[in-house]
Amino acid sequence: MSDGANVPKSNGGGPAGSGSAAGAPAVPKNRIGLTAADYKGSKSTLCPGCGHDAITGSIVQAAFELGLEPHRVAKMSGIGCSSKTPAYFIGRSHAFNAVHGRMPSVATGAFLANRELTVLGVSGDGDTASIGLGQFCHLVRRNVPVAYIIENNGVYGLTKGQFSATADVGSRAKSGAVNELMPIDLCAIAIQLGCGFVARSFSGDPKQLRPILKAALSHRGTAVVDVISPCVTFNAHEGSTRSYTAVKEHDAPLHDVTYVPHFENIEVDYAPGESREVKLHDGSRVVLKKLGEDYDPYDPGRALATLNRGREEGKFVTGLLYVNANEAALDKDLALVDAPLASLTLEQVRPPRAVLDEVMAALRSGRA
Amino acid sequence: MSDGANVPKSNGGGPAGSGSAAGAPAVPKNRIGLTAADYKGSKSTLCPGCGHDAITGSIVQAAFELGLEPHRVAKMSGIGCSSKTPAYFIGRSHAFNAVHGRMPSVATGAFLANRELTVLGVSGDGDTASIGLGQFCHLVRRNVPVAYIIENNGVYGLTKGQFSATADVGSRAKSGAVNELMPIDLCAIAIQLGCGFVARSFSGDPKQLRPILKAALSHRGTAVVDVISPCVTFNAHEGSTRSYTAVKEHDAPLHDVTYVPHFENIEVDYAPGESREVKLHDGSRVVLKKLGEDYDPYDPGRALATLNRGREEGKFVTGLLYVNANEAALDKDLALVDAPLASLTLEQVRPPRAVLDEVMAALRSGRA
Amino acid sequence: MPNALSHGVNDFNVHVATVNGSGSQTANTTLLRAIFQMGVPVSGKNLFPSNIAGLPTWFTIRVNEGGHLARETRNDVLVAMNPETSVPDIAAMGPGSVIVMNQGLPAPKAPEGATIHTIPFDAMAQPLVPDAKLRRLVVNMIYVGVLAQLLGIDRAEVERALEAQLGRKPKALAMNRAAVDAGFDYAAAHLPPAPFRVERRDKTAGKILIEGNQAAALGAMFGGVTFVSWYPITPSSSLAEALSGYLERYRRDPKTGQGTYAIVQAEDEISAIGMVLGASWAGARAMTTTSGPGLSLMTEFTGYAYYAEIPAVIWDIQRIGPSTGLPTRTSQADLLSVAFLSHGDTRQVMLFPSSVDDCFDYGMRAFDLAERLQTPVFVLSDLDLGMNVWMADPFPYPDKPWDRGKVLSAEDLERIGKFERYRDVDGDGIPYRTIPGTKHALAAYFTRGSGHDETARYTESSEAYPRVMDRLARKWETARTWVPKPVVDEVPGAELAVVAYGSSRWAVEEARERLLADGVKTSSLRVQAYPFTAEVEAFLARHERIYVVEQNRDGQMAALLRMEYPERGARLRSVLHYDGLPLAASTVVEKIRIGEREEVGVR
Amino acid sequence: MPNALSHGVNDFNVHVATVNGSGSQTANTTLLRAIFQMGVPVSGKNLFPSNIAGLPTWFTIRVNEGGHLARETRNDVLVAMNPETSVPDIAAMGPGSVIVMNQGLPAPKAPEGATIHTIPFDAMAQPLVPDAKLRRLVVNMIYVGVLAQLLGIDRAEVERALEAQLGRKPKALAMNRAAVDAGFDYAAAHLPPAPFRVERRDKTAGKILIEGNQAAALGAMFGGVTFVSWYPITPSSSLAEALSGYLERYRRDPKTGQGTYAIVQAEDEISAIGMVLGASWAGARAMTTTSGPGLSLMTEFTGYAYYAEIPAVIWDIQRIGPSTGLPTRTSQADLLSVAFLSHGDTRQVMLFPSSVDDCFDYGMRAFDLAERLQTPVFVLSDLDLGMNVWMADPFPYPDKPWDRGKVLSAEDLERIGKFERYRDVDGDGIPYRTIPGTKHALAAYFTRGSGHDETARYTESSEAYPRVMDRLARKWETARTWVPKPVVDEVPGAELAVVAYGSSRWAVEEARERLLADGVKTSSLRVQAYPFTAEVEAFLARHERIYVVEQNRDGQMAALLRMEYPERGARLRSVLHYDGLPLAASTVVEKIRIGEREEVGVR
Ligand SMILES: Cc1ncc(C[n+]2csc(CCOP(=O)(O)OP(=O)(O)O)c2C)c(N)n1
Ligand SMILES: Cc1ncc(C[n+]2csc(CCOP(=O)(O)OP(=O)(O)O)c2C)c(N)n1
Ligand code: SF4
Ligand code: SF4
Ligand SMILES: [Mg+2]
Ligand SMILES: [Mg+2]
Repeated sequence: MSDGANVPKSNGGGPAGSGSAAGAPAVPKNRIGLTAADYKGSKSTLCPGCGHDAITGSIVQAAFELGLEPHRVAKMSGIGCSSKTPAYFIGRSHAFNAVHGRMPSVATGAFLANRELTVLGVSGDGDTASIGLGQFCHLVRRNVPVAYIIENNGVYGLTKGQFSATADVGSRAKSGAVNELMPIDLCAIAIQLGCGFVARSFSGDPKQLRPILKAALSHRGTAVVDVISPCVTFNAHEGSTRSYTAVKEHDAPLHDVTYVPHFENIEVDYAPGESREVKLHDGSRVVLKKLGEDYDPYDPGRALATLNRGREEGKFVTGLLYVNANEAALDKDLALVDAPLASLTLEQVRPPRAVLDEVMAALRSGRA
Repeated sequence: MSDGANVPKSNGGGPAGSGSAAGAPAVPKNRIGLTAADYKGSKSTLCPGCGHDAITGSIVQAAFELGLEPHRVAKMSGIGCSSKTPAYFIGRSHAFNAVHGRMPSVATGAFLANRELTVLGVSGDGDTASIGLGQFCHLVRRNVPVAYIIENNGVYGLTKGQFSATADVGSRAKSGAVNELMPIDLCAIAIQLGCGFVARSFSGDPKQLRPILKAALSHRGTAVVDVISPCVTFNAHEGSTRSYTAVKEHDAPLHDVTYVPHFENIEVDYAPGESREVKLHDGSRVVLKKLGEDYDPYDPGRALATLNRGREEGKFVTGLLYVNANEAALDKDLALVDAPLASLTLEQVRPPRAVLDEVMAALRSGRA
Repeated sequence: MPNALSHGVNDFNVHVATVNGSGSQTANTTLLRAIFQMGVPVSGKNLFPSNIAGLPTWFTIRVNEGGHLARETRNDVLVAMNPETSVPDIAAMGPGSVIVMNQGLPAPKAPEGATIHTIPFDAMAQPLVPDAKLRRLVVNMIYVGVLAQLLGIDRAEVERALEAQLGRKPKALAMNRAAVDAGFDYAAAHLPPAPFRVERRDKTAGKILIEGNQAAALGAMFGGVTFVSWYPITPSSSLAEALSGYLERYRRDPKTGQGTYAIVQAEDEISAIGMVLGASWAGARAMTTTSGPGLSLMTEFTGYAYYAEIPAVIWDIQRIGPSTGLPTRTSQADLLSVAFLSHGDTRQVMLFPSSVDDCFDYGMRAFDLAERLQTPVFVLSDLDLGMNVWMADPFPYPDKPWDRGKVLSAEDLERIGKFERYRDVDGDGIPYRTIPGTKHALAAYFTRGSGHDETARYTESSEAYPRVMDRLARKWETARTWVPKPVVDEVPGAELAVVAYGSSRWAVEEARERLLADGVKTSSLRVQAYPFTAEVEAFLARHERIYVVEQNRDGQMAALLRMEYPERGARLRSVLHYDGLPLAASTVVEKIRIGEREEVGVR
Repeated sequence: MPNALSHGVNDFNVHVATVNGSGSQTANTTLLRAIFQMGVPVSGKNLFPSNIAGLPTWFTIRVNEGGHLARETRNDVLVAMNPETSVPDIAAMGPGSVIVMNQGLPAPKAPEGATIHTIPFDAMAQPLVPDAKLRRLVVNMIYVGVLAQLLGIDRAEVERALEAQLGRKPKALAMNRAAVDAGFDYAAAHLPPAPFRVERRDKTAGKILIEGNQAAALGAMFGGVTFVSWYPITPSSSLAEALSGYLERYRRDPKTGQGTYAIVQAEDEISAIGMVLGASWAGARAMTTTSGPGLSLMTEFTGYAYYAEIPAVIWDIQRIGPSTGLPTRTSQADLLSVAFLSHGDTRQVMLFPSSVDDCFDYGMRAFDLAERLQTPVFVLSDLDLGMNVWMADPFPYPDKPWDRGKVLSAEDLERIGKFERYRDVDGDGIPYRTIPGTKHALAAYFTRGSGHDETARYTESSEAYPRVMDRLARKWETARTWVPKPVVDEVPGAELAVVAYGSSRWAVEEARERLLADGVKTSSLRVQAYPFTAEVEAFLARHERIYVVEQNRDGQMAALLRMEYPERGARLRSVLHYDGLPLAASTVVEKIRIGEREEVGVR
């Protein structure tokens, strides 16, 4: 389904379509017959108004619209307010709330154990850019298929508002301290490391965020989605550069983003030259409609330059920054069997007696 | 002294100049009266022909020519063949051979304890790009004044030749395994993180390496020097992209580099347009003589593009890649007293009785 | 088990149940301080969730003229403000208790013999504060007035306590004052006085109220700390943040803006301890503060520091582990982990502060110890001690200079003419060190975790290595004589002995009083450090039946004692408490009684 | 102390001193294998430096018909090829010894009663190999010929051993064969036979020679490992690399090129264990292998795994610690660190393989245990066991299927209709788990280190937490009954008992024989796992004087035993060895004798 509309539409043709008979309005179902409610989790315990809750909402909607099978989704996270959120969406999926900053390694292991899983990682800026920077970079380098969402508020929410490594220069903490250090731009780092899908969005812009999430979930490789997500409690005072209003004001979208899933045949009609189309691994497409300058998401140099210029100008450049679907993912590099490793039977993984005999003979004779 | 010549010259005017009286040739001394031998360390235990030993030689020479005071130098390293080398140079300096990958944090602490120290960090590609990537990035982000030398051979030498995270794609290990993953370009990462001095060189090119080392030691901020340094034992076979010959062949210097120290008044004569000059914090200069295309070392976008293009073309782009001497170093950010913290007396650091009384009164009344 | 000592006047417990992030902190502090100002000893236990806003939170104020400051589990007065917990909160109250409940909250049948006052807090707040958001915060101040009136807390003292907190924000002050007044007036008009009363005494004159982490921060400042690196983690962040505040205020020259310290928020705990080691090695007085997960991350580096002999002070504000654990629940479960932190034959020095006074004192002394011993010193505090407010005498100004241990200056080197970094010159296992920057040809040496001989040269010699290890063992014996000795209370005729440490001290002291009142005499030992000093062994040798009280599941102190004193191991019995809430005397009494009953059975 | 059993025929020690990186490995293996092929038990100890090339290295070949494979400290034959160490190496030889020395090496006065043969190795090599670089490597092969002739080693067996190694490189084979021949011929012409001789026996028929790490790798493969993540570190890298080799060969379909396993070289040990936990959680059989520093880095994650109950197998090939330590020196000093790895009340399961057979067996069994217990299982091997070559019977093909523990499938869930991740359904403390991807509405649960209740829901409840902790304690008691039991040798009339574990086994067995020969009877216990099983306590209870032999400074096993069995703590005495070289029987005998002498003094 396309993302033009805010209201989710069903796959069409199913028993409960958006155009169902008048009377009791049927709850919309997706292509596997689930409702949006089926993608919810338990009640959030975050602060009312927290940007992270808005992202949760977009994740729920994206998963619903994509028709993800909950049992095939693995929700991975680190530690922080952001990393708590997997409890609040897709309650029917397994989740792994790891130790602080080390979710990437856990996600890597989980994916390799079962390459049929859709791995959805949620982290914070502290979790990823501070303690977790090394693991994050190595996840990207290995191109592990994970939709890696950073809920980026520039502070450590859960420990009460200290600066993280993505805090903007000159930003003032609630305690009064001023940040002197340059922020780490995780999108730029990911691009430099060869990441094949890099996007930035804003928790307050579900129209942009949702298609980006869907595209990230369709990309077979590491997909980094850095979502600016205001912390209303510790980074929304005067001097904050990440309050809802500050971000809203400085949000500079590169394009309008529309996601077209592989299972729908939808034409997005834009005049030629007005838009670009990006093809993803599973056959789905992203249509980017020009806003101002034409932006080529296949050009890493352009992406880096755009990000760096944005930072200098105090802007949050959002949109699909860079895409490259040509790199093999880690499971291909390792030449894994098709079936999930987790599903192999003893017969498949214990070599026969002849092998042991062969090895013993070699150890007896000293012949390699 | 300039780097045009290979033979070190004294500061001039001293008792033992290069032009000393005929007869017994006097050993050249530097501006503080030490000879090059005074900058040596104990005998190397690395493999004969190891690139790291060549870098050690260049460090000895650079330190000698700069006239560094050995007691003011702190040699920091991680773990690896490369990280062993501080034992082989400037034997009269304190050294700290830390745990694997965590030298940056130790160097940060040492510098803050004594901001008068010249901190010279030596690491390997495994030590920095694999286990140490997070700490490396955060050192750069904090702009800790450290001349950070990476002795980059694409493998773990000390543990016998496994790939490191800087191994080139398609490179073949001695064991036969082929590396599928993209190398991490530490220079590019440093530039993206705002590092104010980033250079790449080759252990086999002391004429280029030496002035770069001197410049790095004169830069007040993190100076990253990535030195391609062949491992003759584990990365010099067929299929290696980092053997001496392979590197020599693919070395693509951006410019000829000459270092002019602040304590010498030397004119470097190049026709206008032929060279660029870079001023460093202590008044010394680096003169970059054009080779082919003009290269602007003040342009980070250009630097990134150049590196990324080089990688695609299988070249090692060497030279002073990027420089920016305007960022405040960490001690300025923290507004430290001028005297080294390590030198403060009890009177300077224990507040007087009145302060305790004031605090106690507040705790009694509950008044903040 | 009902609390025998709770008799109403200056001896009761107030339990306040609110919603996290609703600003009840100011209200509770106002109450606590007002009581304190009336001369009556008081303590507060904050039982808060790991959450920024929205989850249930509790605060218990213990009023105790006898000066008992441990947690008391029996609540006499309840303030129920949280609809999510009001049913169980109220149901848990016993006969004779008084319950102040916000109107409209779900409530169970009133517990037998309890008095319930249902109060229209929201309606009362309405006219005071038009803004709904602000009103939520001010509602809490109304219960302060209600309680104060009910419990006989002086209105002037409440005013004073409020003013002390909000004096610099006149608008907020006025609003809150109005709320307090509304509460007072309402209670005066509608409610009978409670059977629990605060009466003026003079037992708090001159005293202070302070949290352990704050005390530790003060100690560090007066101990001359020059370098701090840390990574945020509950419940240790408040130590670093208090220290940062004090240093900013008292160690930065207002004219030049320059400070005599560096404080760095690291990117993680590996980096924090790495910076501390680098700074300490280069001559700074360096420390970090953390809690369980951070401690685990410091494992490799602190093992390195043991072997390379680098001083470091590490505060571990213990919380429930393992892993992310329950960050707002207290614990004493890191002893075994710290004692052997890092692979190989590593032994780490630990201090166990039991009071805010200790926190202040060890805040300084840990540096002296670390620098004299040239090794990491771990100070094991906990959430209860570190983040709750405790009453204490004002801290004494340090009467001794610092002791930076065996550091050789250029002049020393010139005089001695020789320097070997790892030679045991004095026979105490502790070598001499030099600081980078020392201008002398002999000063430099090479620091490494790998094998070294006495001259700090690399070696793999099978003779040099055991020599190093034996010297480190000798140093450990020296440490044994330098660390704080235990506090012993030997009671003639006592059949039982009780061993405790850290924040368990208070419950144990109170429990011993209760046991004594029942005719059970006990001697006691409060361990203040590891390695154990000779006094510990002597105490164990003197007693046949020894209860070791601790807040963990595995009896970690008992385990260490058994390892160290195999001859006495069989005398030790464990009293364990590990539900994450601070230890109460009743738990100690009860478990010792059970133990004694079993003892009788055995005999 | 001279070795009483050393009598010349099939019982002596050859010590070879060369330069690291000079290719002596092939030479020494040829010698060792030739002896082995003659039916005489033999072992090799590689005493190598932490260096790639240039530093001194030694290799000791022990020929022992009696089958004693531990290190023997007294050397009977020396091959001195390294000018840097020849003086001390030669000086250390005793009367009756035979020394083969390269001509031109510095040498001390010949030790009394020793025979020195000075041999012009370099000159002999010259005509064989024109290339100087290659020649350096071939020189070593000449001493093989010389020694073989001196010691009566069959020329054909030397040939065969050489061919087995170099058969696939005909040019190298020819060159080396010529060198061996030159050595043989030279010795035959110039040297008298040595008093140390190898005579054919049939004690090695059918046996294999293998390193512990290789055996562990084989075990893991036959145990059905599907996921490995590791980070290079000596002495554990060879386990991962052997495993990688075997998997590549036997678990990858040659047609499709696809493998039934994933092996990832991580960026550090934190990542390695993180991947292992993720993979195991998602259903793989997952393991890692490391040594001290890496172990320290895994602290936080393994504590998490204990609490979140995730299986994991961690091989710790112990080397000298702490920190970077001496990576090529052996040690048994990680016990205390592992037992309490991670903050909080954490207890980790340990296995102690003592032979290459155990390495193979535990290579499989550790998975079963970890998955059945849903907890990390640490296998504590060491450098001596892992990287030295040992003789053994061929490993038996596993006769049992794997046991993956309590995993519920979609069908199970359908049948049961209920799933609570952390409920103790069976009373053994071990709950049921599900694997992500299980297609059932009940399957999903939330894994976290933070507080959870039986349903895996987040809670900070002070009732739920102790319930979880008590269940984990119950699981620990279950583990006690599932881990390998100790091996007990109860000798009637023995006054002494000896406790040992891991690679110390061999020196202890030999020491007990020697003591017995002296009329001292001993019983023995070989601990194979922690937690200790009931048999351990029973053994301690039966014996009054117990020597605990271990390769560390702090008596770590004794410490664990004292903690666990306070009633027996006082019976334990420590025999400690910690110079980094493998333990020898003579050390054990000597230290027990000293202990006994002191005992007599005491009595
Ligand atoms: C090893 C470790 N160190 C510190 C902590 C404490 N801690 C919990 S969350 C957090 C920061 C989270 O920041 P971020 O990832 O930005 O998440 P946010 O709360 O802002 O969403 C920290 C430091 C921890 N749990 N573990
Ligand atoms: C925590 C830890 N893990 C692993 C090791 C083993 N180790 C020693 S050096 C090294 C790699 C060094 O590689 P690099 O930095 O590239 O140095 P090189 O030897 O190539 O110069 C490793 C993995 C260690 N010492 N500590
Ligand atoms: S503290 Fe900030 S990040 Fe955390 S829940 Fe509240 S608003 Fe969100
Ligand atoms: S192994 Fe490689 S890196 Fe190490 S010393 Fe030898 S040549 Fe140098
Ligand atoms: Mg954040
Ligand atoms: Mg390297």
